[in-house]
Amino acid sequence: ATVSWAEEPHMGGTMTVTYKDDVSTLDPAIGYDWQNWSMIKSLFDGLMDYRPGTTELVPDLAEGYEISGDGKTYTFTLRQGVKFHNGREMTADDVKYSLERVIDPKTQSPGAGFFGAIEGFEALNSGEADTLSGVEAVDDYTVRITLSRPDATFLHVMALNFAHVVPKEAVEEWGQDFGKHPVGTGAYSMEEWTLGQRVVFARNEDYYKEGVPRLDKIVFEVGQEPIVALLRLERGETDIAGDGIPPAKFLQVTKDPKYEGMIVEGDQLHTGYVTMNVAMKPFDDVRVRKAVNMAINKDRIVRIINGRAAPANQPLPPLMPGYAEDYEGIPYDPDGAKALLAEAGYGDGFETELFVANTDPQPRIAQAIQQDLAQIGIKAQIKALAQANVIAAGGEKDQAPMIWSGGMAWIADFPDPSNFYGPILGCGGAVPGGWNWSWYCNEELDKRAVAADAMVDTAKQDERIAEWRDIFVAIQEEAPWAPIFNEKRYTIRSKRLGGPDAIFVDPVHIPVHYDYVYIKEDQ
Amino acid sequence: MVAYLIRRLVQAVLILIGVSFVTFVLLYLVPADPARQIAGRSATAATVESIREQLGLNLPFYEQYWRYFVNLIQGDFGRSYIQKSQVGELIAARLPPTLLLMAAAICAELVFGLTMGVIAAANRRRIGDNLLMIVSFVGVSAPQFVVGILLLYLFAVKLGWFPIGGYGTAAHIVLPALSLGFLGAGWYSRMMRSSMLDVLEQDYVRTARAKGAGRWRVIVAHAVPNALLPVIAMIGIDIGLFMSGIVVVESVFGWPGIGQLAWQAIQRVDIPVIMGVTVVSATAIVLGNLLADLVAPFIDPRIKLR
Amino acid sequence: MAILRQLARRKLALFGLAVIAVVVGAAFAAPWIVAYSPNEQLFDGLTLEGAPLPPDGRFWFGTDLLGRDLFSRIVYGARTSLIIGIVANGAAVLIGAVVGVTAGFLRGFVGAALMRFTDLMMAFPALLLAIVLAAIFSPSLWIVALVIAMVNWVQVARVIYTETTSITERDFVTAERSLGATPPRILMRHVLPHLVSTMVVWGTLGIATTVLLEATLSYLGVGVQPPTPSWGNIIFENQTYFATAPWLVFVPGIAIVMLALAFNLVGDALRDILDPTQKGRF
Amino acid sequence: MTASGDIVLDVRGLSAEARSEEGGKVILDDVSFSVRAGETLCIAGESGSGKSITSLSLMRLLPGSVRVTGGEALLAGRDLLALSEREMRRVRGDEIAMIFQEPMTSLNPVMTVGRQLTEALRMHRDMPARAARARALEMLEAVRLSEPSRRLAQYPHELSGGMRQRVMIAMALSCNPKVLIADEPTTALDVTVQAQILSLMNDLKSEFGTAVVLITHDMGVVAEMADHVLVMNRGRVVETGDVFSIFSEPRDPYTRGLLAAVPRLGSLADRDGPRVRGAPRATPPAPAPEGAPVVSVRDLTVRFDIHGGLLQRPIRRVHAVEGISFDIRPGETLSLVGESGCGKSTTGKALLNLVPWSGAVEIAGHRTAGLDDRAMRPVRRDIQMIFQDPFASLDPRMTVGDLVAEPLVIHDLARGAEIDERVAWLFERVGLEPQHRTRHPHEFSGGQRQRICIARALSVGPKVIVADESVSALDVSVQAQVLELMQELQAELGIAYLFISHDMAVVEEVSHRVAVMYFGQIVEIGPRRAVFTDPCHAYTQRLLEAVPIADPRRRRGDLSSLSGEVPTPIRPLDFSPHHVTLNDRGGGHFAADAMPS
Ligand SMILES: Nc1ncnc2c1ncn2[C@@H]1O[C@H](COP(=O)(O)OP(=O)(O)OP(=O)(O)O)[C@@H](O)[C@H]1O
Ligand SMILES: Nc1ncnc2c1ncn2[C@@H]1O[C@H](COP(=O)(O)OP(=O)(O)OP(=O)(O)O)[C@@H](O)[C@H]1O
Ligand SMILES: [Mg+2]
Ligand SMILES: [Mg+2]
Repeated sequence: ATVSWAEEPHMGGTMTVTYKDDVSTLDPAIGYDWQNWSMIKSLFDGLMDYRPGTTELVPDLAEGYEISGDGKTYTFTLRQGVKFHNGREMTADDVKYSLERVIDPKTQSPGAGFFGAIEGFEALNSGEADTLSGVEAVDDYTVRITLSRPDATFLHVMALNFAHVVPKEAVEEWGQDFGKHPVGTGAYSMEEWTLGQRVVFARNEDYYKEGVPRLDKIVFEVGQEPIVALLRLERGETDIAGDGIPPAKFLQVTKDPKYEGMIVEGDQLHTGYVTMNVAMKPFDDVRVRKAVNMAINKDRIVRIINGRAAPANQPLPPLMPGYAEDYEGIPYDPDGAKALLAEAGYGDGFETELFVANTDPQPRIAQAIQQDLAQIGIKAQIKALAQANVIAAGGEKDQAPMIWSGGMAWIADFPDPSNFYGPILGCGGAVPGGWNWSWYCNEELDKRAVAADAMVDTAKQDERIAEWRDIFVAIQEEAPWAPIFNEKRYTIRSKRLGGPDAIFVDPVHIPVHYDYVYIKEDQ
Repeated sequence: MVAYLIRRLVQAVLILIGVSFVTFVLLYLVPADPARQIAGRSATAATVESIREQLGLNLPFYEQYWRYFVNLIQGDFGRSYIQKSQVGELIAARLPPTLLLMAAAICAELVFGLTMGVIAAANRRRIGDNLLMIVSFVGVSAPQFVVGILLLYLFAVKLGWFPIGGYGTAAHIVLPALSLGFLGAGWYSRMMRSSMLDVLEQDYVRTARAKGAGRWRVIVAHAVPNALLPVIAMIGIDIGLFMSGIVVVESVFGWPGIGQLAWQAIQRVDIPVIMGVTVVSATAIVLGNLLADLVAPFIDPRIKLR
Repeated sequence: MAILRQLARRKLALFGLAVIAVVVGAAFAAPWIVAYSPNEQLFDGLTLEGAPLPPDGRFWFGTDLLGRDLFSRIVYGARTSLIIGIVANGAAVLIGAVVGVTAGFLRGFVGAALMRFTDLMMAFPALLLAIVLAAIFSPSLWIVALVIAMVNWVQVARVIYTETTSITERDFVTAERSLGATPPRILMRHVLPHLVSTMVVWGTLGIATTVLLEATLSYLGVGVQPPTPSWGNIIFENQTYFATAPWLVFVPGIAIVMLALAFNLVGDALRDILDPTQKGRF
Repeated sequence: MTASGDIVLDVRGLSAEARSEEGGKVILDDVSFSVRAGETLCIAGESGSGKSITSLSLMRLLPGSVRVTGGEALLAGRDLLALSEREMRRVRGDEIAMIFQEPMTSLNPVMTVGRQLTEALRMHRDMPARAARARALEMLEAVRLSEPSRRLAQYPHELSGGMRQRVMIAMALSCNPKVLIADEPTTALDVTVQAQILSLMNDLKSEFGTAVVLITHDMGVVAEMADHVLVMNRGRVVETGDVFSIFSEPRDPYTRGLLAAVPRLGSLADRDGPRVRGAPRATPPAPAPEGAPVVSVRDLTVRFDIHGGLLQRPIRRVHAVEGISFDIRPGETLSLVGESGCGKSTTGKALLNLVPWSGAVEIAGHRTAGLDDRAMRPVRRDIQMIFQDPFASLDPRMTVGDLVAEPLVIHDLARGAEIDERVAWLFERVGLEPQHRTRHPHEFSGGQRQRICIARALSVGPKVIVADESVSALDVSVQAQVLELMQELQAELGIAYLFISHDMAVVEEVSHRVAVMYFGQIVEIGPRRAVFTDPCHAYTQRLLEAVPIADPRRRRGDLSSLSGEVPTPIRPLDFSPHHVTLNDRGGGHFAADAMPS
């Protein structure tokens, strides 16, 4: 998709964004929640990025790149004259340093694993080496990255925050506190951070992109309840409610003419699903898993969350390449489910547990699922725990028979189907502490997945996507998950903000693409 | 006096060490692995292991505690697993709003509670007394989140007199402080009333009346100072109640204090932050009690600190 | 019996007793009182857009966000509150009494050690402790009761300890010693009987505290597990809707206040009756 | 001596009623009296007779449950009972003032003496602070308080009981009231202090010309102080008249009984041994001064450590009892007298091993040093104790039958029906109805409770009973009965008593021998007659001199010589006390020459 700029953006002004939770860290190697993700994107840049409002990859700090025929060598040519906020020019050494830093175990980056394809990853990550042999600063403006295996998603990986470029001297100056004193090349630089109250970004005057950013300042106010935030937005005190429209207010707000034109709806790379642990009885039986899929009334669950989602029938969300448009999935059919259960030898049902994060509305959704399961005789006891405890239980082979993913859900790191497989459905994630909570491991599919990701040739992209589609359909036929819905995004913003709708529901910048938002002149 | 103070401080430190130890044990038992949490979903086993090593999580329990303890006495609470900042900094940033809220709540509960108690005692068994005591009973029976939501609904949503939540101006603090102080006001009014009734039966009150002092003079000049004593002792203990209350009230009103910090940390099993908040709260409680004991001799000259 | 008669003479206590009777009655007779199962998510319990229904002739207290009948949930929630109130508080009083009596009667090293431990527990912010405990043992009805007991015994222990020491210093205990009574005999015959009224009073007042703590834990989402209704978790599930569907918050809120109020009123009256020296104290 | 002026207070037909669950109960019935300026009217009567209610009615400070139902009280022509509360407030403390019984609790603990003293002045006289302070100082001098200006800044708890009562008097007189009501002003004080306060009141009365209404149950005080006497019983005035006629020719039988029950110091000066009362059931045995002692005490020392400082180590020490020695023979009553805090009770407790002590104690042949409760059990069959406050020493939750049976069960002396029989017998023996066994202690009067305690002590058949202030809390008539019972039991069972008391008159009546304690040591010990008629030690003399005698013809006149406070027994750790040596004065009478320090 392309984004059309209907009017010439106005420059200047201050935008206020509100959040409930504190901003945790703005270190690109560490920040990994949806709130700091897009903030980091405005402070730092990577070699690759996406065209605003789309999932289309474009070079960013790189002017261009070349991929060798075997798909194992990437040579990036860097843009010249890009300056860090501290005034120093960014060079190839910084790129190398940044990648090494992410992989270095001392950094404790949650993103290190994404770079597993780079040659020398193991050595550095295990602490045996101090440098990353696969990355080479050929000259000041050329970086050559060698992979140990071809990886079609590698350019996406280079667009991740974890691959953003940081200046070594600033990192060393601040040490562990770099995340509180971020220095990058991004459109904005950090101006002020009052813990627990506010973070202020200021325009990077030296930014290399023409006409970006548009605003002089962004003020992030934290500790604001979503309901309060909405009210303040309505009064014109703030511009964006970072946490979105609170569910309790959703119906009211969407109907209220006061909010006319302030709400932008969009899709996101999200699927909410129930995992079934195939390593635990009775979910080792595919018929039981299918029965669960058939038993859940997804429409009703969508109704419970006021229609802020669309029912899902497969792991991939519709926005994701590889989504099987014409796939019907497993339809809602309680009677069929009962029959299947009986066939599997559970005619009288069974007892199990459904783990769920204990923040609203997750326990509610779990209860809806619970009631549906009860209809076919499955008595699922709900375990509503702090999300960290649920994650821990999911990472053990024999702890959690079922988990509702809400609140911890998989929003893709990058818009490629591969990202929906490896950690959460592949054999690699089915290890203690892993994120494959259904412990589903199909060696054959794993092989096909590896093969698909080896198709680096741009010409073969459609073929690759088709292969992925087939893989996910095959998985759904084995039903380790019961996909429930794909959540939609609703951004609410003040009327004085300008810009195409797409940047307000940008698939990678949540809630909005800060760099491209502007304030209308007449305001 | 100095010896007393030193002894009490030593006791306080011992209690705090105990608290930190117990909390450490409890958190050690929490079934969530911090290393895996930090490592994230793409992490390899090696990364997790290395993080575990860096955090000392693979050490035997007592060594982990010893490490924590040694850092603690140097004022180092460690680093948040989630926020990555120094726990000390996080708490320091959150403490002023909480202290402000607590101060406002203490004022509210003392002003309301003590006045109600004195008035009730002065009108013993009459209608005013009964009414006030029913109010105070409701006060001690209403959970803070119910009071909070009710106040929010009435005064912020319906009447719009106060902001719905948040932090900043004086208007913001009114409703949270009332919610936090409502319970205390109930307690204090009951305590003050019974303490007043006790005192009003004392011989010296009769002496004062025999001298010709009027009703209110007797109450204000003679009875209240004496009746305050047991109540003062309560204020120290109150800090403990407040520490529980702020978790709820701050979450109802979105008050950016350590209650919210604690709650977020518990949600994400951010162990250093939970430890830090617990130790800080316990310190506040212990110091509150100590302060109450230290103030007592100024109100009651009979009390000697030994 | 004499106590009941005395209670009946106090208007407020009588009111409290009546509320308790209603709640206990409702808890026992729940299946016969309510028209819907408390956990049944009724298809027509939500509007087509998924909004809950306000109170009307069919749903007396309206429906909740899952389309369940709030009246049924409130009635069944009474069970939760009562069970936790009685079990948790009973356990707390028992633990507290054992610790307090042991420390107060034995004194010496054991007594000092027990009391120092109690001091330590006093220094804990109770709610934080409860939440952490609830996180360790994943919560269920009984675990919540246990957690509350583990937090609440401390106060009882303090009170019983003070009381025990003051009783052992009273003349009649000295008199018994001078008669040659052994310590166990003094404990059983002369100390414990005097503590009974304190325990009864705490047994009652403590229920109020316990009901509130359970509600608070459930309100924070670390209490009784859904779908078992508890007045606290009803509020937890629905609280963000307090402006759009106020009944979902205020009906359970009032229920909690009323029950705690009732136990407080009765407990307070009991204290007046059983322990005239503590009149009107809290 | 009778400086009769005009009538200042004239009370006529005062009646009061107490509200109770059964309706009104008359507690004052037609009480009339009048007082003249410079004159003392004593209201006497036993506990509960309505003395306090009378005075509180006049002050209009009655408790809420009591109200005046009739009568008038004219003060300078105005009826106090008819004044509005506002007017009354102006009268109180100004024209009519009052002193209460409990000096320890009648002053506000958190206000300085100075503020409390000046309060009335500033309220009634509207005096500026400085003038009020000057006047307060003047008053403190008038009540002969040492270092008056320092006292103004002190808090009540820093003063002794006697000093506090002086402050109370100063406070009451500061506005020059026409009438001063003193309700039992000296009952809580030691005899020597009482004597000082009484003589002070007498001086001030003549100095200020105040009319004094002195309420007391102590006929000795009446005889000492009164110009006129009003005897009350059950809310009614039974007799009134001038002090001499009341004492010499009481008309009302109640007054006569009251006076007969009052022990009069010196009435046994011509005899050995205790007074023989009533009609003993058995023949009184000759007191057996010979024979092996049942109790033998040598160098008994009791010290309590006061802890403090950083490590809660002992920092100071209370020298409660310092090296005392005495014997008690079977059937003998040894009295231990002395003022508050001199170590009497502690001595008694040490005998029963209820406090840690050092020295040597032998009870009926058992050495008790270092025995724990278990090892003491057989000894406790031989020695028993009766406490001052019978109510406090009875477990309020048990029936009195069970209480009396306790020792039988503990020592396994009886089982089953036997217990019941023994209890019934014991009840009868101490003069209680056996069928009252199922009642609880609160259903008995003070005298009856003391009988229960005696029955309980008797049940193990002890050889010695320690009676600690056992009759001090009782009315004289009841006191007489209990003493009689004790003597009877002694005669019958040969029990020896260690009789602890501060009341010299009672001690004179009951003792074979007397030991006088001062400051933790015995300063004089000997046969009763010798000690009372020939007191050798200065302290004994002073003690005897201070006792008011229930005979207005034997007034002592000026008692101001009896000044001085009892020193504190709290000493530094390294303090080693000086033990007095007792010199033989012949006939088993020993006395020290010096004062213990
Ligand atoms: N507050 C009260 N309510 C009801 N009855 C009372 C109250 N105070 C005293 N009485 C009753 O009034 C009567 C007289 O009591 P009062 O205190 O005047 O006796 P007293 O002569 O001063 O005795 P004592 O020597 O013990 O002080 C007693 O029978 C007592 O029970
Ligand atoms: N347990 C104790 N600890 C410390 N000091 C004590 C203790 N018991 C008694 N004393 C002190 O010992 C001294 C003697 O007390 P004791 O009770 O024997 O006096 P007493 O002669 O019986 O006086 P009273 O007539 O007031 O009863 C007093 O100064 C008292 O304060
Ligand atoms: Mg009296
Ligand atoms: Mg004594």
